[in-house]
Amino acid sequence: MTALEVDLAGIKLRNPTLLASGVMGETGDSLLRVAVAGAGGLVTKSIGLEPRKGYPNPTLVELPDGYINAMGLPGPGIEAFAEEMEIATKSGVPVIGSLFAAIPEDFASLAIKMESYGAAAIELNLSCPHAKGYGMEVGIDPDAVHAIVSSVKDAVRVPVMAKLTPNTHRLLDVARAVEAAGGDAIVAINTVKAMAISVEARRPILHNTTGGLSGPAIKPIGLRCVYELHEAVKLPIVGVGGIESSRDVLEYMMAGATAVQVGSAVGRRGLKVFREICDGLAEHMAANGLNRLSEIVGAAHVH
Amino acid sequence: MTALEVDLAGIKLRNPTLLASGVMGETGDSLLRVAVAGAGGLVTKSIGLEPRKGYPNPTLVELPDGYINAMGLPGPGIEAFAEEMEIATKSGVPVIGSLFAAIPEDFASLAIKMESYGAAAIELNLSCPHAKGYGMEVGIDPDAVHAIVSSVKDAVRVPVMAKLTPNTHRLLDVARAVEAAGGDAIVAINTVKAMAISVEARRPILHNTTGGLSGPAIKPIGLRCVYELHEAVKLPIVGVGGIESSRDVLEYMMAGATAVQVGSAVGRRGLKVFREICDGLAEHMAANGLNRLSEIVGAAHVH
Amino acid sequence: MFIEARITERIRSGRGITTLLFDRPMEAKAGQIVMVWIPGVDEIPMALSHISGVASITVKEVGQATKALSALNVGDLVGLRGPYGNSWDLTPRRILAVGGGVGMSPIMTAVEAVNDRSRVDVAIGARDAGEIIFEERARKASDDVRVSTDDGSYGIKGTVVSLADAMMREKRYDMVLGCGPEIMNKYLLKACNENKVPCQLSLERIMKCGTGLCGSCVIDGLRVCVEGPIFTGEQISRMTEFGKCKRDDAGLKVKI
Amino acid sequence: MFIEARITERIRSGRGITTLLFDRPMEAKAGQIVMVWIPGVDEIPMALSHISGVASITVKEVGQATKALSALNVGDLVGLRGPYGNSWDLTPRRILAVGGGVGMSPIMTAVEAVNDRSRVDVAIGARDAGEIIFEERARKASDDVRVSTDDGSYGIKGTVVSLADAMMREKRYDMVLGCGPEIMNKYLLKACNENKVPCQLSLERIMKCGTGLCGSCVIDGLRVCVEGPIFTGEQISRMTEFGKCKRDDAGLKVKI
Ligand SMILES: Cc1cc2nc3c(=O)[nH]c(=O)nc-3n(C[C@H](O)[C@H](O)[C@H](O)COP(=O)(O)OP(=O)(O)OC[C@H]3O[C@@H](n4cnc5c(N)ncnc54)[C@H](O)[C@@H]3O)c2cc1C
Ligand SMILES: Cc1cc2nc3c(=O)[nH]c(=O)nc-3n(C[C@H](O)[C@H](O)[C@H](O)COP(=O)(O)OP(=O)(O)OC[C@H]3O[C@@H](n4cnc5c(N)ncnc54)[C@H](O)[C@@H]3O)c2cc1C
Ligand SMILES: Cc1cc2nc3c(=O)[nH]c(=O)nc-3n(C[C@H](O)[C@H](O)[C@H](O)COP(=O)(O)O)c2cc1C
Ligand SMILES: Cc1cc2nc3c(=O)[nH]c(=O)nc-3n(C[C@H](O)[C@H](O)[C@H](O)COP(=O)(O)O)c2cc1C
Ligand code: FES
Ligand code: FES
Repeated sequence: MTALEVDLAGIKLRNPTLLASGVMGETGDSLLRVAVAGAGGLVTKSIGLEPRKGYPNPTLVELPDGYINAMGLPGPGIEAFAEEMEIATKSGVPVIGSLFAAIPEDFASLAIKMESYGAAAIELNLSCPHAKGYGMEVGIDPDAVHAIVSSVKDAVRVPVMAKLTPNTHRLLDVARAVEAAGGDAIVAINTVKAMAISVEARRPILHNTTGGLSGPAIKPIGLRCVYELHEAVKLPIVGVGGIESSRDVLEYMMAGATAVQVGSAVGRRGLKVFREICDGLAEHMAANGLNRLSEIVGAAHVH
Repeated sequence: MTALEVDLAGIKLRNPTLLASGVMGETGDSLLRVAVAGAGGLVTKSIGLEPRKGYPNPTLVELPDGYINAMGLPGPGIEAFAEEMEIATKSGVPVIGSLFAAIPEDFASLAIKMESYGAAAIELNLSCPHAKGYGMEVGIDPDAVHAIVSSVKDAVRVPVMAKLTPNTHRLLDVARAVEAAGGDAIVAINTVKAMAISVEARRPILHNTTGGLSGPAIKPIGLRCVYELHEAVKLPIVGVGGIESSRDVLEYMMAGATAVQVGSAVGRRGLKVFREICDGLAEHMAANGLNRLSEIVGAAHVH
Repeated sequence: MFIEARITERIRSGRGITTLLFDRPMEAKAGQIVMVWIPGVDEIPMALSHISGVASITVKEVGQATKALSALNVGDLVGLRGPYGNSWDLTPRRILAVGGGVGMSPIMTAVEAVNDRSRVDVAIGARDAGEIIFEERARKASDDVRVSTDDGSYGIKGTVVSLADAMMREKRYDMVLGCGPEIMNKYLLKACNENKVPCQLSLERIMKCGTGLCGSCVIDGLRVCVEGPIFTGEQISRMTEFGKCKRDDAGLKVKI
Repeated sequence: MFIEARITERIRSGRGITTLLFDRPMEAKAGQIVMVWIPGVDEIPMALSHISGVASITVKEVGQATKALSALNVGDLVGLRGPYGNSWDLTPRRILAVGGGVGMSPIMTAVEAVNDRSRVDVAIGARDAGEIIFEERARKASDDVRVSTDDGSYGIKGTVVSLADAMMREKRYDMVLGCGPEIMNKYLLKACNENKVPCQLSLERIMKCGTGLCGSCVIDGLRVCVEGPIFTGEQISRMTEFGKCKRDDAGLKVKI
């Protein structure tokens, strides 16, 4: 076991940095490039049953400390995605298939396909804040989440991770539902519902009016969610939200994350961010005499 | 009516910038200073029945794009606050009394006292994300909110405003409950639940572990809430969250705010922020041929 | 960063081709692009056609967004994000710059950035005389500017690739810069390979985020908005998708 | 901004008074303060006692937090926020700097910042010899350093205010700087008024946020963390609370 290796719900990762869903995750070739850049694992764009164009532009607003996006879950659909997975799985690092759907049955049939394409795990997007009928519209209801996780667990053998939304006061109830339904890990957080307005144009900038806030602006929110989740459930947690440096990763791991995902930083810092984070983690481990990263998971819980 | 004057639920404000609750609002003298600095109105620190020391330090974390605070609602209690209100009400601008309590009866008796001290309105803090038993713990439940607003409305004659939390998916249900209970305005948003961790110390920085994120980091979240509230209720809305410039105010007003509150910017920009905002608003009005600010309220709703 | 800009000048550059100048400058390098928001309509990628002093774009009308953009008047508002992407490498000594139609837009900023009339020659091509743009601007910045049209209505009759090919046979160049329809780029690359002149070509794909996140603009995994829009001949030669297929809005491959 | 710093040196400056040097410098001006986090214990305001090169604080043990801080060892961690507040105005020509006990900490940075031995005199006072600090440092930076103790165990017997008063009668000063317990500040202000010398005094109140938000540190509506910690004699003369009362953690007035 090399120093940075972590075990996430039975999946071996060479390092704890996964590519977050929705970022460079729509095509096999771009996923490959992220693996070459050093990511420990790859999460695909959230894939649905049918091809979807997503929302018309503008789909993204750039802010000093993050982005607001309302892509609208564009994607080629599960059938066409076979080809992309064939390429992505050549990367040698685990590819986690992210899925969106409205009902348990659709999640299950998507998951079966994803597993057959060679996905190392399934990530259920129960948290997109801007796609009507999908994402957080189902992910705020513990019962609905329980039904989805159960049916996907029945359908596949690979680990099933549920990606949760911070846009609710019921985060911990939802996480407990994932645990009760046999889910293997929690991913937190998806973006925070937000918007931007152009004063001169006197209108919202995003075509969809509202979207999801990501990047450094939401790191304190993601950290809080991971910290609270670590006390509420026993499942491993994947921390996401505003991670741009090894220090951010250490904060998330000390809050309780076993691994992390990096999204916006790919745009803000470039693909080199994976390698920079890993170098920083290795340095921190050496400086602090750590043998494995797992030693610090949850270390900030000091009651 | 001067150009910047606005009418908020019957309260005349010389300009739309109110001091947000919890900032320089614990003593009469400091409230006075904010009025001299140019604020259109003053909201007091949230006051409870008894004196409270608040949480031990650290109670605040400074971030590049905001703060996380967990003051723990310190304050002298409603009896001793009489003296501070006597001074604050000399300012010549409306003083809005912010209150926290756990049950409707306590809110009502606090409100009666506040009104007798000369408060121009009551603001109910239904949204503090870090005080056990208060704030958002009651403010996420439409029924509880309905009961509180009703009982305060029965108790006082001044306008009653409810300050809501973004830490829930039920924001609009809660706002509708305020409207149904006869509330006069909605204030949005209070801080977003968040935390910060020290990697070197391996522990949360705030004594209370979690706190509330404020400042520019949350502006896109506040804007979204105000925008959605404007479509959900007819009540006037007071926009709060990350406001630091006249442009921010214009965005909030176009989203649907009748007036705004400024909190963190008092620390980040200094007290001069009120005058700078007002100068910027006057300039925008001149450049765009606006006679009253009310013309732009909700202007970004362009379906 | 997102900025709101107003149009200060609107120039008819050619038939259906409009140059819009903005009220604010942009710190950009030759060849870089911006995302242009036309409020209420769309947001589309555009090369900057002026970078020093004022910023401008030059728009060819092809569909709804470009038509709406071209119809904007002085004083009207657009949103701008960027500049995004890489820029031309202008260090090689003798440069031949080749622009097809509105592809002259990022080519022109390169020619002006070289800032040495004798170091850069220009080949301008289009289907017909109406679509030839920036000839005057080019003549101010280069000693040797030649023009071709497919139908011979102006300049030499033939494609701009044949013109560039002839110039490469006639003179020695250390680098070719090219921008135009993908089919033009494809043949230009071939001509450069035959003449053993290295090249840089500016490519196009569907752009949504502009910042390297969404992946909609990839060619063989390379993002036009980050690793591009300008790619070297070697990079392009290794691409399996160039000249053959592109991705649609859903990320599905479609034939070019 | 919040930073994590480690202690590189720990100096016993006096009885129950410890100077802690940190592994990172701070861009600060003489008289400014920091919020010092002692993980697991508390976060408390401290004046910086060194600002050029390394940063340091000098802590007097009075309660739980200051005791825990004083007990930290080299290599131990603290969190630092700041610097906050205003700084001494050191433009007046002839300055008398007056420090009582650990109040010498921000006084010492002022004396060193003047950087002209002949322009600044120093009066150091404490209850007894054990609490006299920074005498050596002061002698390196000033031509005229005098010491007093209340019990006469070292230097002149008497309060530092009597000492300062004597110095003002003896020499002409354009400004007095003072820092010490509020009762000392009160009498120092009186002495300055009698001698018609303007003064600046560094004051203390309960600090929580340090950034001008919470209002816990106000004296008559002025925030010690923003408008202070240093106030002019004129400002202080207008205060109703100075020397009389302060606010507790709940914001209630308590007598001093
Ligand atoms: C890097 C880059 C630089 C460009 N520079 C210029 C320029 O300087 N001047 C200019 O006139 N045009 C430029 N374009 C092309 C321009 O963006 C398209 O013509 C425009 O988006 C078409 O929009 P429409 O609504 O008018 O047409 P539509 O009818 O919507 O589309 C026409 C064609 O344009 C392409 N297109 C549509 N939307 C997009 C999009 N979001 N991103 C990329 N392509 C799209 C598609 O291939 C489509 O088939 C550039 C494109 C890219 C990618
Ligand atoms: C602007 C400023 C600069 C200071 N500089 C120094 C310095 O350079 N060296 C030094 O030794 N001390 C300094 N102090 C005083 C120091 O902050 C207190 O001695 C310390 O906070 C006491 O904490 P404790 O837990 O040890 O004692 P406690 O037993 O908790 O308190 C003792 C007394 O200290 C005061 N105090 C407690 N907490 C705070 C707080 N958060 N903010 C302000 N006062 C508090 C109260 O008056 C209290 O009665 C400064 C204070 C201020 C306001
Ligand atoms: C452009 C963009 C597209 C995204 N698409 C998806 C998606 O399809 N599915 C999903 O679960 N999350 C999606 N996300 C959310 C990210 O995976 C991540 O949870 C969020 O951005 C926070 O992490 P970050 O701050 O590192 O970006 C998207 C984020 C961005 C910025
Ligand atoms: C230090 C601090 C203390 C606060 N105390 C209160 C409070 O007592 N009651 C309340 O309703 N809101 C309180 N708030 C929230 C603010 O009123 C405001 O809703 C929030 O900070 C967002 O606005 P801003 O970004 O302008 O700060 C506090 C905020 C801060 C930063
Ligand atoms: S447009 Fe290039 S990655 Fe999104
Ligand atoms: S400590 Fe000064 S305002 Fe908070």
